[in-house]
Amino acid sequence: MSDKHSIPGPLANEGLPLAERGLFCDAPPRQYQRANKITEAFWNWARAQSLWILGFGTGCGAIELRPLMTSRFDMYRYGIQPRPTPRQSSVFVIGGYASVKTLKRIVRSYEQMMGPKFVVALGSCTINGGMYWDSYNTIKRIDQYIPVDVYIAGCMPRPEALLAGFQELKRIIRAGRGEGQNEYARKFEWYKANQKQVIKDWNMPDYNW
Amino acid sequence: MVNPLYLFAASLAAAFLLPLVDKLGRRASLALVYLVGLAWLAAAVSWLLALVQGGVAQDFGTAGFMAPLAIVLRVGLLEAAGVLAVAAVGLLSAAAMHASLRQAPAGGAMAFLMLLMGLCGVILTRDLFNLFVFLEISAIATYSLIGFDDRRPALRSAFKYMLAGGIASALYLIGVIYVYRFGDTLNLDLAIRAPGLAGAAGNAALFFLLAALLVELKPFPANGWALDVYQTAHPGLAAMLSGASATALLLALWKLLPLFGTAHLVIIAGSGLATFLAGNLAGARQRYTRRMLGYSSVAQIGLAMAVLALGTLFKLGSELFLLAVAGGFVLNHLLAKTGLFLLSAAFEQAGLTDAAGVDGVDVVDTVDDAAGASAAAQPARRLSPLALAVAGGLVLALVGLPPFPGFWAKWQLVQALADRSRWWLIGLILGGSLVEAFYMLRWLGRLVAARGAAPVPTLRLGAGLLGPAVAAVALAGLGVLSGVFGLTGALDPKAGSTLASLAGEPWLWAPWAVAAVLFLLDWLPGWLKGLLALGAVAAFAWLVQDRLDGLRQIFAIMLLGGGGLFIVAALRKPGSRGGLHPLLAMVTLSLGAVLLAETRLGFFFAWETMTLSSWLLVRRGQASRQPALSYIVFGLGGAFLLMVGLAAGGFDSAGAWPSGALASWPFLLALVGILVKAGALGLHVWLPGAYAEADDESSGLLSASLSKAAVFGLFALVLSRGIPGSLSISLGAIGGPWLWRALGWVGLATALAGALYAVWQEDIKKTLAWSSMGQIGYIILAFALMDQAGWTASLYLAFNHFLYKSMLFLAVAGVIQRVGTRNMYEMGGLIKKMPVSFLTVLMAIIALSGVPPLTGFGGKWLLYSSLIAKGWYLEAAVAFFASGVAFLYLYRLIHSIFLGQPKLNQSGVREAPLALIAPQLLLMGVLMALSVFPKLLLDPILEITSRVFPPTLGFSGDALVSPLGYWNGTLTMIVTGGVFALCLLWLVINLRNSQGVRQFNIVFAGERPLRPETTHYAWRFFEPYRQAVGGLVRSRAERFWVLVGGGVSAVGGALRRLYTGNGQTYALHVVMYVVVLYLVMGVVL
Amino acid sequence: MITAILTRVGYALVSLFVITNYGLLLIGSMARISAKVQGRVGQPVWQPYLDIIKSTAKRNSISHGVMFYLGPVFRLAGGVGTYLFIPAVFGSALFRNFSDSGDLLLVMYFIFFGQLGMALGASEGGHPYSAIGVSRGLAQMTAFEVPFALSVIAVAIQYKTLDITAIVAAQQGGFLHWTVATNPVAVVAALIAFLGMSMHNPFSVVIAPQEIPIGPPTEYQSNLLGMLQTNRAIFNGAKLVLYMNLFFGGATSLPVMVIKTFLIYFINVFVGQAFPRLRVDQSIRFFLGAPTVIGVAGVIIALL
Amino acid sequence: MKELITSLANRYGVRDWKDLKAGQAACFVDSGRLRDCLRWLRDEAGYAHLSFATAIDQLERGVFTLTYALRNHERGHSLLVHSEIDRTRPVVDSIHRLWAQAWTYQREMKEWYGIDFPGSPRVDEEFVLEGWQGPPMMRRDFDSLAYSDATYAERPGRASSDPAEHMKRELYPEEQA
Amino acid sequence: MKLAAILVHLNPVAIPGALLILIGLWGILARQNLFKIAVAFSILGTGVNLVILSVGYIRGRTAPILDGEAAVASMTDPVPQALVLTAIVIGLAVTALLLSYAVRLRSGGGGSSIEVHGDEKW
Repeated sequence: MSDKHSIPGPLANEGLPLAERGLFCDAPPRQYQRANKITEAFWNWARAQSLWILGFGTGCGAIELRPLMTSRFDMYRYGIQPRPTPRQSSVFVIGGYASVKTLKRIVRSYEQMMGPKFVVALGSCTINGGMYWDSYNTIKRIDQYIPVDVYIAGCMPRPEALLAGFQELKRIIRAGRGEGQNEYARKFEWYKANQKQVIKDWNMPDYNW
Repeated sequence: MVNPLYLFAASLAAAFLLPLVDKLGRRASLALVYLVGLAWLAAAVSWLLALVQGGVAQDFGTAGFMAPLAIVLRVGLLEAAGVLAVAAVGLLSAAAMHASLRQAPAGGAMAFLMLLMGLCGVILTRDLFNLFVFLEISAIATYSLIGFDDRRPALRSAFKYMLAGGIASALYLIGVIYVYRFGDTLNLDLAIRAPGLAGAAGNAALFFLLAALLVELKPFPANGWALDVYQTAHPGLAAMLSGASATALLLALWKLLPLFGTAHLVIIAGSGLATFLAGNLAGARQRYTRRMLGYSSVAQIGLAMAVLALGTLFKLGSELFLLAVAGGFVLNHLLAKTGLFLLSAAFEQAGLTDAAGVDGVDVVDTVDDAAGASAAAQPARRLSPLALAVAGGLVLALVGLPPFPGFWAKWQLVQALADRSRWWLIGLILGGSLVEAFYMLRWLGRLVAARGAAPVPTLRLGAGLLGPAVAAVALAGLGVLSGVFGLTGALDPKAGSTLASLAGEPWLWAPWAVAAVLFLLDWLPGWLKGLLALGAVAAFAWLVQDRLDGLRQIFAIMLLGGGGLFIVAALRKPGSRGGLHPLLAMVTLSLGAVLLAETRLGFFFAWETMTLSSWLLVRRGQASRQPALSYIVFGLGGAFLLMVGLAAGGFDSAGAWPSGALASWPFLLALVGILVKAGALGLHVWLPGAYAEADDESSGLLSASLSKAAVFGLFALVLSRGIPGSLSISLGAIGGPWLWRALGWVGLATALAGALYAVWQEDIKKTLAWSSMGQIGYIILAFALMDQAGWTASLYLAFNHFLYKSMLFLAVAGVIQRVGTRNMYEMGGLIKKMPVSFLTVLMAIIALSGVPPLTGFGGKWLLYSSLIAKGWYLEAAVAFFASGVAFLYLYRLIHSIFLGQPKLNQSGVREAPLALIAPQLLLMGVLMALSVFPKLLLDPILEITSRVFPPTLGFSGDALVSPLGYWNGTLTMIVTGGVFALCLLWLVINLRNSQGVRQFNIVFAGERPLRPETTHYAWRFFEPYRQAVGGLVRSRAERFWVLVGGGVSAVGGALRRLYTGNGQTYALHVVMYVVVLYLVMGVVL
Repeated sequence: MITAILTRVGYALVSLFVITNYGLLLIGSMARISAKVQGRVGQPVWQPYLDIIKSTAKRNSISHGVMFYLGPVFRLAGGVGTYLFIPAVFGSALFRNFSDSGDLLLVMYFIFFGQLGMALGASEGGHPYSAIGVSRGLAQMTAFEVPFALSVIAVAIQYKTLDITAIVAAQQGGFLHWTVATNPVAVVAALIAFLGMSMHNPFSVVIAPQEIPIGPPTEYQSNLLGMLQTNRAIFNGAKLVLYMNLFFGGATSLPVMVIKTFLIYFINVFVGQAFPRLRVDQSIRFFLGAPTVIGVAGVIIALL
Repeated sequence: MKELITSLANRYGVRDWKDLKAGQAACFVDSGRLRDCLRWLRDEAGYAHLSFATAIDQLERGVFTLTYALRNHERGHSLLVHSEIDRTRPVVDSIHRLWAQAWTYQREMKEWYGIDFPGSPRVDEEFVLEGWQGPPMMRRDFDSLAYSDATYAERPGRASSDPAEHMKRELYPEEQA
Repeated sequence: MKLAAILVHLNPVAIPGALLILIGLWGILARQNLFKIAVAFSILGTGVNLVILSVGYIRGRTAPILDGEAAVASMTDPVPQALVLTAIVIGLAVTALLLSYAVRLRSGGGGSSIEVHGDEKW
């Protein structure tokens, strides 16, 4: 990966009051080296076979995730399973429209995941706003704020579409193209600026470790 | 010898001259009073010297005639001592009343002279009617003195006194005239031999005489007037009444004693005992100092009366013995009470009302209004150390603690009564003493102002302290003399050998000597005192090392070593830390003394010393008033039980437990007495408060070391002195196995309850306190197994408990010092600020919970192995449950303090001071060494236990082998270490790009934490657990003891309702008392 | 001397390797069996391997401090140590492990080593759910230890020893010599305790994914999590081997061990699939109730 | 019911009584007498329960209509009390002392419509929005689309179509042709 | 007949003495007025003195005055009489004190009833 030192020094965390700055880590995100080719390929294969979804239903689309766990669709057979904490999850499923309020939580949770991490965006709303195209409170495209690996269109997409999307994600990972984390770190300032443009009460550190 | 008549003449002359001398100024007339007092004193001293040097008692006739033609005065040893006491007290009282006497009319001084003379006359005369005259002289003098400075309440009291006194004198007159009628003489010595007094009529006549004397001695319930007088009269006069007057009257009773028959003696004894009990019970409810002292006074006189009569009734011993015991009590009472009344006079002069003042010299109304009161009232002024020492000495003497004369007297009395199996009498006397100890020590506890808070001005007592100080010094001197030479030694060195003494055990005095020296040096800086104390402990240890056999060596490490550690820990704060170092040294050395004691008296002496000194240490804590009180009351209660047990036998070679008696109840009592100190369930209610409220280093000493003294007590109880030599603890004689099984269950219940209580504490020190209790429970359980494995487990557990509880208390002391709170939920995340303390606590809790590979597992292994091998299966299961519960509080302890979220206001916290860290490091090293090489500790223990019991445990290579299994501590350590290293290596290899984060970088359901307080899960940590098993422990013991306390208090409250304050009621009491006595005498006859 | 030591270490490593793989496969197959119960296909049997590789292959990680780091180390060392203190296969030098370090008591207490360390590590994470999970876990632990201890005591009474090898030796000679045949009551108590020990339903409130997202390991990730997953396999194996040794006649060969432990574990899964979760105070009361009585009965039977 | 209407009218000048359906009625009161009227209804007329309170933006008339829904549980009757305030001066008495829960509704109205209730607890804190800096968004003169366009990035290439036309095209392509 | 014999044997000095003692006691216990109590004490004292005298009284003998004629054998016992003198003196002192205290108590504002002078109790 290129320009490792594009974001130098500790973050300013200006959104936090002075007294609270010591409570949060102020290190910027980094781009991480990939291992050698064979190892990385092996690892990517394992990563693709063990997709742990962050159990955070950000929008109405989350309801379409539930059938996946049932015996009819049974996502476990693909090595996909829900996980209750971002620390242990590798896939973040954005479940449809994201209001500004939710976006803040999305950013925070995304940043708290350990890399490599992948984002699957669900439904039209995440692509271009969908039916919330004129809402005063809903963002219109999620990839302005976090990197997205796979979009699944629909309003809402059916579980079958979700499964297809996950298969697509697996292909991407196996191909070594699931580099959203490094992408985020590389374009960190851009993402952060976009986030801060819509999230007006920024009361968290610039990067949530 | 000087003829006492001259002194009477001089007194009278001085009294008549006073109005004339008074023209020269009141100062002159007072000088005259002092002069006469000094004359009496000098005469008494000269008589005493003459008599001690081999003189014989001498009679002095009046007007050149001897009896029966004239009144005879006799000067014997007792009389001389009595006059000495009266004169001395008189002088001190006069000094205390000086200011008042100067202002009042000259009659006051005259009355004082007459009182002095009257009392001396009471002591000296051998004529019954003359006795009446002197009684009346002193009574009238007292009446007028009570009212001399025109205190209105005193006037009222004087009037009541006159009613009672008047009736008594009428009784006496009737009695004396009929004695004359039937015995044909008024001379005492002739009357004793008079045949006419032997019959029924003579009995009746003597009864009147006796009744009058008894009424003057203030028996229950005919003593309301006396209490009012004590409360209202000038304290100096009260001292005179309580000290001198009571002594004189007791001597008069002593003189008349040969006149009386069995029925009279029964009356005296019964009345005395009733007074003792009732006085103390009612005293427990007093809120006015002097009224409380009055009740105590009345009770003490009752006890002395009872002892006099009982001695003759039950033939407790030679006359000298009786003299010694009763004399010990009287002397003790005389000096202590005089001192205390004079002290209260000093308080009054310093401007305190009787009811409040120095941190509330008033006494709280009930036992349990504890915390509120102590927290609310910050003391306005506090006593100077000297005043405190004097007050302490006086109260401790009064309560009968070592080294004061009362202690020795009580010991002798209980011994004598036990020899004659008068157990119920012992019960009554010790019960009453305990109640008295309760309220007197409560009073003393209130005098001690809490330390720490803003400095408060010292109360100036000035010259007023002189009298009390003299009394205290005299008490201490006499006490030490009695201790060294036996009780009578003070009076007659030749007789000393007949009574028990500490002559052969000088080491037992070490705590006192060192404490005295260090207290004198208390002005030195703290570090110097600490070093001195440490030096004293080290020197002591070095000097006595070859007196310690195997068992005692192990305990010496725990007790003396622990003491040394905590003395080092006391260096943690700068400044003088007044009183801390002497007390720490004293406690430590008293623990050493417990180990060294060779006789039962010595053991009990050391035990009481330990109880007393540790109480002082507890009381030094900030909010410790109530906990310290319950500590000392339970401590003394336990000590009394122990005393009864020891009185029956056991301990020293002189009296091993009577065969088969191990299960008999004296042994049981001694056992219970020791269990109190160990904090066994049901007897533990003092424990959490005392451990929690003492200074932090003191708590550690109490928990880590002092509790081991109780464990040692257990061992000492069943082993006779000198384990290696006389290991012939006749195991055959050990009572039925049920006893040990029951003891085992007590230990088990203690372990379980201690652990469960600890789970729900918020206060870190309370957690540790309950934990201590639980751990001692295991030790008791293992001890009760009574086999080699069990004892090995017990000793091993004891040593380990010493190790890790020391570590915990040291670390926690540092935490509390840095953080400034004891509530665990107010801490958190201190691991980064106090890493060494964390490490200490970590190792300690791993050891405590018994998780391998640290040394604690050895204890668990030994415990379960021995339990199962013995066949105590259910016990093993419950023990397993209890030690599982220990995980709960241990985890909570370390989590709430060191892990989790640091608090914002604790960002400046630093590592604990070196004085705390250094001992922790040392202990950690020892812990590690013992973990890797368990043999280091187990070898000596096995060596001891296999000498007592047939060995079942033994080492095979590095493995300890029991009949059931084996344990190789070294290999365990190696395997664990290897595996741990392997895992760590794996982690280090595979962990990439690790980013250290801060406390709020946690996943919080998409949110961020707002405050550490709301993020740190610590408050009511195990609430679900309480819901599930909280029913197992519902403070039943506390409720029981509150009930007992409440019951005693209620009885006292009911008794004192008799004293309505109406003089006529009091007069009625007197009349009824006499009537009842007469009926009782009829029944006995 | 040196060779003897090296041989033992080598044997232990082999033994460890076997139990790790076995444990992982056991977890994987049990998950698949559960899926069948629910009418699903279920994850592949080798899914646990993939998960561990994935966790180990994470590119970054975070740490809350030294103890946080050491938590999984303690946990894994606890699992490995527990296994190494148990003789896995009777009469086999290869699977004897370090069972000469101590007897049954050592094993029972060493179980706590990892739990305590993990609890401390999780605590340093500063997450309230970690502490809540630990508090629940410890509370439940005190309760299920009681029937377990009772059944162990019953075993000790029956065989008059606490030496695991000796206990297994005493059970040799056919099914009728197994503890489960000679004292079934005690075994019932022990198996109920095992349900609690495994934190399967209905005693899974410690990790309660819905309420306190997976409890203690909430903050753990990357290789730290990988170690916890590995430990799960080893630790499970260790406990199963212990149960097999105490109650089911031990094993004289590896296949026997595999079959027996599989069947014992299956009981767990069976119950876990059939019951909902209990609240922590409910489960504590449960364990101190009927199972304890059963355990006492087991002791009494052993005494008869 | 008659008495209620009369006394409301007499006491507080309540007018426009309308029975909406069985058990529900509406009426109108001047904003200045609103609070006294509500208190009387609560204490004297048995309308002890405040079901909800909300506002309606009457942009055309230049007023906010406030609506308080009260319920009398004894008689099973609900009453909608309407009142009007000037849009340019949107201030009205707080009733949180009558019904403690009213502060929530008032905070909501403050955020959404900008109607102020002096003295109401936490009335100025944000309610459902975080960091909202625009005008009160439920006012009808607030242009949501313009705000959205100005604030949120859009993916290029988005086109709108009339759903009816679109579906017609999709389903019956031959008709189009 | 018998009664008469008993009456004859009764000591004519002791009987009134005993009666006075009882009256005195009754006065002390039952009268509330401080001064009356003092008077009751006097009565009690007188009774006691009579009792003392009665012990020395021997029927038919003379006063114990050695004036040369009366033999010692025909005298009553002089000792009780001597004692009585002392007792009277002491009684006087006590009575005087009682009265003076009663005066001081009453003048202090407490009144003459003993019941109001009972603040110290329990």
